[in-house]
Amino acid sequence: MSYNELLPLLVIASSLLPGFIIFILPERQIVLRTMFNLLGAVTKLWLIGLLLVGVTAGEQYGFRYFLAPNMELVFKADALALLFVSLSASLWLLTTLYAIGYLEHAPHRSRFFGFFSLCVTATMGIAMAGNLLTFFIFYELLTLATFPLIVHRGTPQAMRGGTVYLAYTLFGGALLLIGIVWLNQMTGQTEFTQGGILAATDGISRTHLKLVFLLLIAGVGVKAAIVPLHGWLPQAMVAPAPVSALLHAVAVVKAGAFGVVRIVYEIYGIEFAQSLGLLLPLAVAAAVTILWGSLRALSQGDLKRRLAFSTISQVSYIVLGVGIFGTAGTVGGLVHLVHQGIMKITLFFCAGNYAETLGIHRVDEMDGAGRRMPVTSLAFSIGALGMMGAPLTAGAVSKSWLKTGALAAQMPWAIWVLSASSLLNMAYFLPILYRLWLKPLPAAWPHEEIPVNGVRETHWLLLLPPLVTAVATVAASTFSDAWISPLTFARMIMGIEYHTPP
Amino acid sequence: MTTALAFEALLALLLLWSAWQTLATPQMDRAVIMFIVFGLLLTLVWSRLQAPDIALAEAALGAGLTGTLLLDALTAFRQPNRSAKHGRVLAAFRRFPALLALLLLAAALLTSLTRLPLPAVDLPAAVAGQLGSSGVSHPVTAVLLNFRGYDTLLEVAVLLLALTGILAVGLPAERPLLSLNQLVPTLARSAVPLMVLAAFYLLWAGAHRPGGAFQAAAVLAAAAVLLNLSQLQSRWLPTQHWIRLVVGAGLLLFVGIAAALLAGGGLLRFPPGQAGLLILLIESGLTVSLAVNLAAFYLLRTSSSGQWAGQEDSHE
Amino acid sequence: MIEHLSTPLVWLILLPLVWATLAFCLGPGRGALLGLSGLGLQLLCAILLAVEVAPKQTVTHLVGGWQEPLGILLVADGLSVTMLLLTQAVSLPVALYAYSYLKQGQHWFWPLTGFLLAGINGLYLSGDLFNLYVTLELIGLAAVGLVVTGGAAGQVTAAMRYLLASLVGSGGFLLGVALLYGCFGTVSIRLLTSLIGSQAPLAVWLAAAVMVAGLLLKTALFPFHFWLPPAHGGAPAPISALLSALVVKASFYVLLRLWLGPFAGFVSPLAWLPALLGSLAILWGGCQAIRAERLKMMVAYSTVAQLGYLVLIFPLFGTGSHAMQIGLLQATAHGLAKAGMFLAAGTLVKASGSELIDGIATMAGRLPVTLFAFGLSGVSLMGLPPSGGFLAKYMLIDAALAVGHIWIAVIVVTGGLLASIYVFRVLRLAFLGPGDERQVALQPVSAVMEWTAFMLAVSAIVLGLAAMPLFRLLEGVAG
Amino acid sequence: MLFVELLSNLLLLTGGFFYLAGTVGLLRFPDVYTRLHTLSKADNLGLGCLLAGLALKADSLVLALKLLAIWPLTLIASAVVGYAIAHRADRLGIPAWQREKP
Amino acid sequence: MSSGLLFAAVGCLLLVLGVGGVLLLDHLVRRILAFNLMGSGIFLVLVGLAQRSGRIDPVPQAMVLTGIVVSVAATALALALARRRYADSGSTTLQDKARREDRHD
Repeated sequence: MSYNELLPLLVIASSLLPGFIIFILPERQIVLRTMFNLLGAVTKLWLIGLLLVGVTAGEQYGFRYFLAPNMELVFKADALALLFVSLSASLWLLTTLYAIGYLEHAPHRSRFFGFFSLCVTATMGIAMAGNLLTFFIFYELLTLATFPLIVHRGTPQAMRGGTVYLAYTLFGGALLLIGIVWLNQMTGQTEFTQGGILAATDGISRTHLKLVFLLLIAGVGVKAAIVPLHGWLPQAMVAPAPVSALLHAVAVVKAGAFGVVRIVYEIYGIEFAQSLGLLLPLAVAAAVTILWGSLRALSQGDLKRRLAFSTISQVSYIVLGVGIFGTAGTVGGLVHLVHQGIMKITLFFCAGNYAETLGIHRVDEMDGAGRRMPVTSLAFSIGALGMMGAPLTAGAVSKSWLKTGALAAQMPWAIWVLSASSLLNMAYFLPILYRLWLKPLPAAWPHEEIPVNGVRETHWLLLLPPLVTAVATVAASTFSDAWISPLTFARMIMGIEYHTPP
Repeated sequence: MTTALAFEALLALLLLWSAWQTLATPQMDRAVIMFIVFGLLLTLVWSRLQAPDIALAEAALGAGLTGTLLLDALTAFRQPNRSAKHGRVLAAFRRFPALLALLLLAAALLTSLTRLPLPAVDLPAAVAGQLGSSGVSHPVTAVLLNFRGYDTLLEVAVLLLALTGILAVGLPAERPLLSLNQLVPTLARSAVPLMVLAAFYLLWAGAHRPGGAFQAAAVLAAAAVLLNLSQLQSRWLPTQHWIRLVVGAGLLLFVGIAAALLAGGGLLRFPPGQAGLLILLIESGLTVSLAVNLAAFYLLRTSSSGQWAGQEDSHE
Repeated sequence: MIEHLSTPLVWLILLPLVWATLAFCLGPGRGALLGLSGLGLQLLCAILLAVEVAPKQTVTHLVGGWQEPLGILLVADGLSVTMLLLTQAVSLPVALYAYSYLKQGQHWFWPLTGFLLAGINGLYLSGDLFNLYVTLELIGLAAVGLVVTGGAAGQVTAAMRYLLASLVGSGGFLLGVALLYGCFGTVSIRLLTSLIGSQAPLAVWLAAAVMVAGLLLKTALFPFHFWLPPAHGGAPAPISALLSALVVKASFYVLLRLWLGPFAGFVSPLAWLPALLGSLAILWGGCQAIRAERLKMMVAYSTVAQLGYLVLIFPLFGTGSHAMQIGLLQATAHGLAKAGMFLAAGTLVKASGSELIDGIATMAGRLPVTLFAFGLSGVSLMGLPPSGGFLAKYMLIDAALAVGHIWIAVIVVTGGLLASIYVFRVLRLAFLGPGDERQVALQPVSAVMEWTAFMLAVSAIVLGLAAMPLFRLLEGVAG
Repeated sequence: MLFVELLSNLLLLTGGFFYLAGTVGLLRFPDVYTRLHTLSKADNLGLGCLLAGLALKADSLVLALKLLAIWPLTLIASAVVGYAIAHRADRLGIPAWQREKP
Repeated sequence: MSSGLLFAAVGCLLLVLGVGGVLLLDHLVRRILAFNLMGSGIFLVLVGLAQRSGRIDPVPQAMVLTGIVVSVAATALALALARRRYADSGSTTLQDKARREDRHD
């Protein structure tokens, strides 16, 4: 096995092995467990660094293995995969740190971190999947690995959330499976290829192709929470904050959105999809989701629930970017894949901090929290501003690219949708910011878990991750032209894969 | 010729009548008696079909031993003989769809008999052709112990397995003692030696005429049952432990010879010279162990002292 | 001479016979060490046989040195070797489990299991219809004996019902043998296959009908499944595992052999019939498993459903797909997963002292290895990746769509979703929080019981990643 | 030889007659005791005649002796069985049939 | 019609009668009897068909010998189960209580 074959496998193994070890470790072995966790996360980042260097230099990384005749497991670490992989791996490190602090005294931590590692493994597999079969395998693995995390607390609400999640995702998985097999029937292969695999084939019924597209998008759309397949996401917010971070930023919804990208670009091919007339309905579905999520977020009193609906809306920016025909729109979508992750994880980290430190769960309990927890609140504000698309934040970059793309594709309504969404975002985030900073301190906090403690407002492990991601939110905009920025990378993907650098 | 056919037709009708009575007669004990009658009639049928080996086995095993087991089981059911729901015995047959399916099956089977193709393979000729190298001169024994000896090996295992199953089920140890008179022991005293003699005759005869290990074992088992009924058994009946050893030894002997013959090129591949001797050896072993096995179907329970025979020698 | 003596094929039959008989002589509850070492040797024999068969496609052995039609031919090809490997690979860990589970009892597990395995191995190697009948009876009686091993009244009733069904099933089979012998004068499968053409006389049709019906009854395919749930759900856990993982597969194997061998010429237009029954089995079994209150009953109904998948391949024969491989993969995956699940369920029942799903599952969190075993088995049963069950179901959908049998694909997917409902019904309870304060003391269970179940479940998963050898082994088998 | 042939046939016919009589008795006699009577008397005599008749027709002396050996065995068995059944019937309190009954 | 074919036909009828009895009757001993009838029917078909031309065929005869022994073994086991069932529940059938019990799930 050559080095170039081994590297993608090592990326997967770097979270799989720690996961197995953590399962076996007894509950009380905290130090050892933390060590394995961090070792895995750091190793993974290092391996991804090697991959990044290689891919930029034009190296090919891939691995193939026959599961059965005509069933091939294919990994390939192309630029698109690396975009997702690096996002997930970096956020995994931060989330692990956060979770160590967050769950310091909670039970069942072995189980939690074990499944957490499995989730990340599944995400790596999804990102590096070289064909639909491999994608599906890890997609279902992700479902299995997230379920124990969602029901982790074991409360009736958690159970309900978990059940709803399973019902949606398993059903979506079934649709995806049928779509994949059907497509495989018609084309003989489902390998992700630049420009798609369908344009070259002829003699295939266009109606069948459209049906398959519907099945595939419905399958991945469940995880991407496209309306009306979004019902599980608000239910799942009962999970602990690190899990929410995982669901909303690191793995699950991202896997769905990433699937949309792969299917549209590398299975159907953007031009072929356009010629089939599939892109417009996709864009419309995304637009409806964007508006619906924002509108529903307005009326949510629970902070995490509001954030959940915000996610529904924001993830569909990515889908919208895919649905907009043209490279600029795609760049907007891809870069939002990263930006939304960074911003949303900031918000969930902060929401977790409020809940953990002061017992705040609802928006109307947040009065004056900015003065009690200034660092957290600052990070929260940056994240929220980013969501609104305020200048100097990552959100602004994605939105401007999306709008450019929409203009180029002559879809002015998309611009209106984006603007309306920004307004709605303001409408549900600005009141929170107002409460945080301008309302007076309440007499007592709902449930103050960590009393005021010198300089630190809460455990440092809870504080560091949101701070880092908040800084990243700003940096992603400020240094958007730097060689290492997500935007540069997204443009590079366009360059490598489509030979048309925007 | 017509006399023979008329006799056979009468036999067929009687056979069907006794079978129907077995299922339809209201009293259970009567049903079992009818079944024994059926078995005896069947013995005649086998003779008509020139299958004396089967006739012997049917009389000894099918009608004799099975009948004994059935009657014995009936005595265990301390229930009014006539089932309260007797009306349902026949009513059951009126369950229309099932009845229809059965009638269709019968019709199809009978129709199919009228248009059978001629067999493409002439197996009797093949048996006759190889009989000389089988080690025995009676074709049925040759098939049973040599050509298809592997079936017989597994069949012996089935018998041993059934015994194991019965032990696993466990049976109530106590049984109402039949108030038998002194004549039965007298009968047993005179009959049992004769039966043993007959058994050995059957075993020895099996090589060249009807008879063989199974028939011999059945006769021996019947002798054991008779001994038990005459209540002479307490002095000679071995413990379950010994029963198991003897029964197991027979199968082990068979398997052992079969495996040893592997050295000569195949499972149960008798060397032409010693085939007759080896078959006689196997049959002798089987006669004893099968007899104990068959008798144990009936006897084991009474030899136990615990609540369930199956758990009997747990305290050994 | 040594070369003849070491024929693994023959020893696969003789070994269990010998140790079963010895265990029988030793008495109740004894013979475990004999059995375990015998099973180890059997596994070795099965592997040796696989190595021998792989390049040659078939290995035969003339019993008694007589050619067909006079003698009985033992045949090992890819199909039988796969089933033999599965049988030995499942029975060894199950026996280890049983050794721990049944330790104190006065039972006849060892001899009964030995005879069962002799019957199963004999069946997979047999090339002769009447010999198959004898092995079927051996299997049936041994299985019935095993069902009553627990000794409870419910098990006796279940065993009685099982016995009657089994006897009627083998009766149907024997009737078919009688008709075929009457028509062709031989019971050799190989000769019959060449003699029966596509124009079968009525008697041959009838023979096929009664044999298939009898075998379906023994395989417990819907609507002949009535005897299975009480028997499999009521028996002690290791025995349920043997019955569900291995015994029902044996009669299915015979069905497959006949369908593709002697009857191939004329039954293929009727292939939709078993497939239809299989579909109903998947739906009905799934629904009943969801409704079950007792854990092992749920697992037993899951077997009813999973058996349905096996017959779904029948319409796919001769369509150029890997129908045979799919069926065997499903049989293997189900065998491993179901054995693992029954063993895990048995551990949970023993540990919690309750048979009800609600009573058990809250305990499950305290036995993580067993819970994982249950979950991983469930993954394969649901057909989720990466598992043997997934591979089989994916290929089944693929093959079905290739010939336009969309309904098969729909049934397979629906069956997977039903399975996920009943599997997660158990799994989710394991996560119930401390709100449910039923701190009942856990009965101690041995590590062997936990880890054997785990190993079986893991192998069901690993099968999904390492199935290529299986496909290669089956390449030469007609299908 | 003719005489032996004649005797044999006569014996067979006589045996057949006694069997027939026994069967009629079994069907027509009123209770268990009297029926036993026909079975153990008429049928045994019939059997004896039949066996003797067949023995005369036998090819070899051994076969003839074997045939004749059947008779004493049957006699013993039917005596014991007849007695056992009657004994059991008596124990069960089944009354013997009386001619005086209307 | 040869005697072989005649008794094969009788065997068919016995078989159907037996199967009906096993499936439709209640009393366990009766069902065991019916199973034996079924077996005898099959044996008659086996030998009768093979010998329908009047020639003796030792192979099916040997098979029937094997079959009879297997039947006896099965009957003995079945009777043991029936007796155990009676001892446990006082019932000589599988129905009534048993059926309700199984419907539970």
